[in-house]
Amino acid sequence: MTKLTLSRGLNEGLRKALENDPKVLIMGEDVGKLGGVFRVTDGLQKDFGEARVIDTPLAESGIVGTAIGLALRGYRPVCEIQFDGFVFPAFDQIVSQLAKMRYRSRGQVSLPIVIRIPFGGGIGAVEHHSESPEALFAHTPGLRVVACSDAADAFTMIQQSVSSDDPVIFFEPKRRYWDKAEVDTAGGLAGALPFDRARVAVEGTDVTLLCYGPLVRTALEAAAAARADGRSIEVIDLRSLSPLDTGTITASVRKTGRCVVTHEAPVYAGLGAEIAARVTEQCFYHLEAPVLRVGGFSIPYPPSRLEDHYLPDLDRILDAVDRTFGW
Amino acid sequence: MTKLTLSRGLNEGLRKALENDPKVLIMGEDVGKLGGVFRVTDGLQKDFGEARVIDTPLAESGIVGTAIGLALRGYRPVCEIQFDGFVFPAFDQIVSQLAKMRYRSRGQVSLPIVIRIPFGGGIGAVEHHSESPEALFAHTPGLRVVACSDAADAFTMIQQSVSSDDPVIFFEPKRRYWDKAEVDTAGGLAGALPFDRARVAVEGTDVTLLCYGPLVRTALEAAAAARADGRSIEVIDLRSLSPLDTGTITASVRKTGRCVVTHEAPVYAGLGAEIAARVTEQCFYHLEAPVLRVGGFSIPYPPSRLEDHYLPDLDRILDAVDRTFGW
Amino acid sequence: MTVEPGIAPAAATANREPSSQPEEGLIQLLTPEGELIGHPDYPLDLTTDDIKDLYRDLVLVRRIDTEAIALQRQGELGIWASLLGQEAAQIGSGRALAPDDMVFPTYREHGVAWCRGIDPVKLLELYRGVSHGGWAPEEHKFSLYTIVIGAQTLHATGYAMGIQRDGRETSEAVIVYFGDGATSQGDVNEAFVWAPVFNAPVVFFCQNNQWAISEPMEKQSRVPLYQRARGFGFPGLRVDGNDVLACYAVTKKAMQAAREGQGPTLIEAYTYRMGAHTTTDDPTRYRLASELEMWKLRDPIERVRAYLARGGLAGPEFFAEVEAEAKQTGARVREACRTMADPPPLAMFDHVHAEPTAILRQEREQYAAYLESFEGPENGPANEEAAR
Amino acid sequence: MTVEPGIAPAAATANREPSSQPEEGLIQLLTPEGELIGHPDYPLDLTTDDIKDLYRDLVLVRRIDTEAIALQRQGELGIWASLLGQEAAQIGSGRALAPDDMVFPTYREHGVAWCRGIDPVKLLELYRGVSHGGWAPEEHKFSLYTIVIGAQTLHATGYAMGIQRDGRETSEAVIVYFGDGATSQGDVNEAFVWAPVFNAPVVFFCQNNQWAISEPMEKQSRVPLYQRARGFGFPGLRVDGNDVLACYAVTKKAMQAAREGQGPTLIEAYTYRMGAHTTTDDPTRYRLASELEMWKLRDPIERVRAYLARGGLAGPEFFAEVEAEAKQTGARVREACRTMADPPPLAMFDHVHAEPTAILRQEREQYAAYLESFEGPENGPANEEAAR
Ligand SMILES: Cc1ncc(C[n+]2csc(CCOP(=O)(O)OP(=O)(O)O)c2C)c(N)n1
Ligand SMILES: Cc1ncc(C[n+]2csc(CCOP(=O)(O)OP(=O)(O)O)c2C)c(N)n1
Ligand SMILES: [Mg+2]
Ligand SMILES: [Mg+2]
Repeated sequence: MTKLTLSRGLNEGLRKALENDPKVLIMGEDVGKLGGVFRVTDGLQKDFGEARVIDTPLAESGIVGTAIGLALRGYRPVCEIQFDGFVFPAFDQIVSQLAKMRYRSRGQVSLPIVIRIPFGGGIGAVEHHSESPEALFAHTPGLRVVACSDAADAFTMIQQSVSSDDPVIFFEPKRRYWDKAEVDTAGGLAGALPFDRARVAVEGTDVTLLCYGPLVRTALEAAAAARADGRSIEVIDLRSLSPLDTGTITASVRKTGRCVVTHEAPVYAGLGAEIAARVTEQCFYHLEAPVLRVGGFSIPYPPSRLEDHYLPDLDRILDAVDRTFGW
Repeated sequence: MTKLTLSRGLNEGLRKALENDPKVLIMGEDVGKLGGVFRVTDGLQKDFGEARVIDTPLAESGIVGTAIGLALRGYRPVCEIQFDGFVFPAFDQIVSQLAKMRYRSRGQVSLPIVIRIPFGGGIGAVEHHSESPEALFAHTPGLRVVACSDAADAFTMIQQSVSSDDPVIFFEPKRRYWDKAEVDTAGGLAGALPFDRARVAVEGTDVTLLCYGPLVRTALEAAAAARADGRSIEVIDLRSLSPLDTGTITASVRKTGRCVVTHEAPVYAGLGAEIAARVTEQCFYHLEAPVLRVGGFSIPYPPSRLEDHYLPDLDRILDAVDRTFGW
Repeated sequence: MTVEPGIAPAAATANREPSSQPEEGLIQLLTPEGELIGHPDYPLDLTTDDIKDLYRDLVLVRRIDTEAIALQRQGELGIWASLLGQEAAQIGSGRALAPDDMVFPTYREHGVAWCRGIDPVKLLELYRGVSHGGWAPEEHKFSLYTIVIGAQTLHATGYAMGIQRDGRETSEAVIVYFGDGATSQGDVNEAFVWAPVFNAPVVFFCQNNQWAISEPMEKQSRVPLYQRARGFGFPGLRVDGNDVLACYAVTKKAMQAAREGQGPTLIEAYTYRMGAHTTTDDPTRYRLASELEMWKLRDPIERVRAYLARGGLAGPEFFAEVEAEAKQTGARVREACRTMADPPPLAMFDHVHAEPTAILRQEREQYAAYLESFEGPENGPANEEAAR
Repeated sequence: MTVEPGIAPAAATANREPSSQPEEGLIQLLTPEGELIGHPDYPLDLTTDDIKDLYRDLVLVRRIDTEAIALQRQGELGIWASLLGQEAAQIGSGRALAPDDMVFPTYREHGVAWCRGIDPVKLLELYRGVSHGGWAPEEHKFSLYTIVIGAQTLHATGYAMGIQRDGRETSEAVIVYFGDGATSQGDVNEAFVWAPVFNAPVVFFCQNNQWAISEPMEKQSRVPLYQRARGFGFPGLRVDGNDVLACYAVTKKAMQAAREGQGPTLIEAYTYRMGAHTTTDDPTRYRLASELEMWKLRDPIERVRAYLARGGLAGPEFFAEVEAEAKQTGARVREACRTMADPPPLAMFDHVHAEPTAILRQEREQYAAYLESFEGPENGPANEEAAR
């Protein structure tokens, strides 16, 4: 076990993937000498060469489009999108090509591509650098959408994503890049939790709190604070946003009878809506209160001096938890 | 009153908009001499000239991007995207520019742009011609998203959209383009239902059926069939998908105690999820059963010979209605 | 160019007779009259038998096309995108490829598909709505049809980068097809950025058929398209797209250059869409009949026929034989289309992911149960396994 | 170019010393040594006073930039994108504009903003996170900063199409700024398609500062960028971007051509990003210090100073005066930044739509109530009205 930052966990995971399979490639803007703006690919070009760690022209559609071509040729590209807000120029290639090629070909074509996207706010950035577009990809059949929340999961989930034969949209909680956790870099993937499974991060009995990515830490803090007040929150890190691990979720809600889901993306038509609708349908007679959602407002991401008001925090989460008890 | 097809209703509405305001422009691929592939802009270039009805290069990002420039100059462009599946190359301009410019400028810039998108399936088309991407836009703050369902609404709603100072994503149910309805082309907009309001299309007492666009006709047929069986369905045509007219919806659900929502888009993370979550939160103690969703499966739009199995139809809707009674 | 106030300059060219005179500098080996003129840079390495084979290809793909249009009229196909007029561009370039070269087509490359050994019936599957494209791309070295304009140019460039990484540059190259309209798309221009930057072994083959549905070339560019490449740092050239020999020679040379590490080439095949954009289109709304008449004089098949007949290189029996084969192929395609079964309903749930997800499995099961709730087993099998 | 198996050709150029020799044909009026050489196509219409004004602009914007970098280091700004080294390109082009011309900037055009009369404090608002850009574009004829690379090139082209529709072509034109990296984006190339097709009065001003964050020019193009335009059917030219006089003259002429209905021009201003990409960047990871040293010899300010001083056109008191003004401006900007208040929380709900929607109103009200549940009124006003 080593203590690594989340960024380093990804770096080590990518290194393993590059070592284990010569078909794995890294591509994106500034991923070479610079090592990416968050240093996730630090040192990889030096060690694996420019043919495998590719600094690309400044064009996201080009990154995903050529990655598709490389995958058709048998490669397994891992594309870095520099920031969440810059995935949109690649949206067409992702939604109409990447997601659909297997289906279009009746299973004759596989596109084992990972699109890494640092997402979310909380770093005091300018516009377009704090978006949470996961619901857009989750609504697109044919993609897998995952989000890691700590260094250990980052290390295993990135490797699992690279080995997946499905395209994976891999969200990285950018404000947690420098958070440290123990990582077993020597351990293999054999015993690891599959990347399409949710994880009960903290067990609890009174209410189920669903979260992913950057808000897992916030949720854990909320659970700790609530415990001090005598309320037992079960925190589930969803990890996989599409498909959703409904088994783990509904088992918890059937037990607790209450559910809050939180994400940074706007609540309106966000992923929390799907979770609330699905949980309600599957746990209708177990629910003591409606599933409540704590997320972004129906506004563009605000200037960073206001982001603390926009982002769900411990207080807003506990406020919603309280409301499920007062329903 | 004149009997017009939905396509013609749009055409007449656009004609009125062009007549009433010299700043209104039409732009898109093949909108000129051809009149658009669905003939919605038929004859408009001939009557208003090539400076106002503009055949553009084949580039959707270019269409929306230059429309933004024209709007900054004081114009009110109405952009045609030829088919739903071809809006994605313009996604970045829509999500990161069109939706955000007013907010970015603290209200100093207005972008009164309408993006018309024929959407949905049922016409036996090849891939990319049957998509329903409305949830992606509804999840994007700063946009208004509407869908018309018949010629009369098409005629008024397109005019209301053109006069709106907000950007509007305007969905047109392509398989209903040739459906006819009575339209009062002489009447003004003064008395018309605002375009952000839902409409109770058929009153009922037992269950609320929410729908929009192409499925309004299907829902009405379902209601008629159910009535024959003694079950009273209230059908609501949502019309505005963002913002949602929650007042009209919750009033109905509080009355009926049951709710089904249907759309062609995949159920997973679709608009129905938002509606279900919101309705459940606001009508928790009125609901006899969870809000059920009838929509597309978690698959890419299938080859057209299978689309009848993919698209919600009368039977699948009534099946869900039945299930809300058996809960 | 001065402009009337309030009128966009585009208006000035809008009612022009589309310029149908191929430019000076257009590479041509066989004139519309069937005269073999040759070109110093493109010595022809084809025997008379080869040319007869090309003639056969041209006639056969035209027949398949005619048949498909008829099938659409009869309701057997949902739509069809005709290649009428573009046979030479497609057969010439398609036959210039080596077996290991990879092809990325649009939705109109039926002639190239033919050269790659794709059964035309497979193409019909797509236009009938039975599949989105069901062949194995690697088996034929022919990717699936791409409908979103321009998207495949990036796939081709990436594939070519893969060839480089495999160390196979001297034996394989890639060709990607697209139209004149496509040159306006961001993706195509991004491919033009990437290919020279990585020196990727890819040939961009643009069939300039003068129209993008109702829009003439002038709505996409005010200079000839082949000139676009130079500004991105790679060569572009224009070939007579109705001259099968020139298309063959030019493509062969460009592919060879790609294989030799000389990077990409843009080929603009100057041709004409003689039919409607697709069977749902009505070109009388936007173009003059006279234009079509003029292009008929440059028909890509007639000139080969004239060349073969005039020189006595082929006799009436040859032409009759080809005609008979065309008829037979047409009949086979028609029959296969008419008897093509719809896929079983539950097949729509297949191949979304490598392994179906739990949610999808559940949706499939629920839908199967739902179907069974109405249908007795006599109503036919609901899934592919049962259908076999 | 032959390539080692398994190694992409890009590798071959990867470790090269970036070519910093401006090309032959580069338009230059004032040498790095401060010698005025003139150019037959670009006669200079500036008086000595004008040149002194340009000098003043250059010094002031550099000072503002230095100040902003310092403010970021002190935690007063979240980030800053320095224009160091690009002052001449921005001031030269910015001062060449007529008052009615419209400007579309990126995030680095602080010098152009200065020319358009935007208070530098407004720029700091954005980088401090107080606003996303709060000036009135039409008032200054200066659009908001655009962060998504290339998006603004289409806005500029559309705006220019609007000028045509207003019948104002002879009095107004548009200029749009972007970087070398931006030329790879689909949007920029689509703008290159649209502008000549509509003959729009727009000038594309590319500041080739040699780097897109860590990526050198060669990752975007293997030929000089100004050549890109020709293939789209409009002229492109390369100017010494560190020569304020050449940038002025070339921009002035291109804008005039646009106004006269001659359509778009691409200007590549060959310059150098002397600082980090932004304050969060670390250029030592990817470029050699020697490169910077070489470019210091071509400093855009030094050459104007040398010209004015050597010819005795300006004396020490002039330079001292400018220096004093710079100091003062710096102090004002620093002070304004430090005292800049955060917006009140509820301001984040403003200006999403022309009129707030019911759902948004409700979210605002709920959040206001939530805030009040913790804060007494002494904790400060929650909305803008109350703040006044
Ligand atoms: C991104 C996108 N936008 C629009 C369309 C609709 N569309 C289909 S074909 C076509 C015209 C294509 O013209 P061109 O590239 O010249 O090819 P051609 O059809 O002439 O072979 C259009 C606009 C599409 N398929 N994809
Ligand atoms: C679409 C998009 N992708 C990525 C980025 C991140 N990014 C910001 S600046 C930059 C480099 C831009 O280089 P260039 O165009 O040369 O302009 P410069 O910064 O050198 O002025 C990148 C990649 C972005 N802002 N937008
Ligand atoms: Mg064409
Ligand atoms: Mg740069």
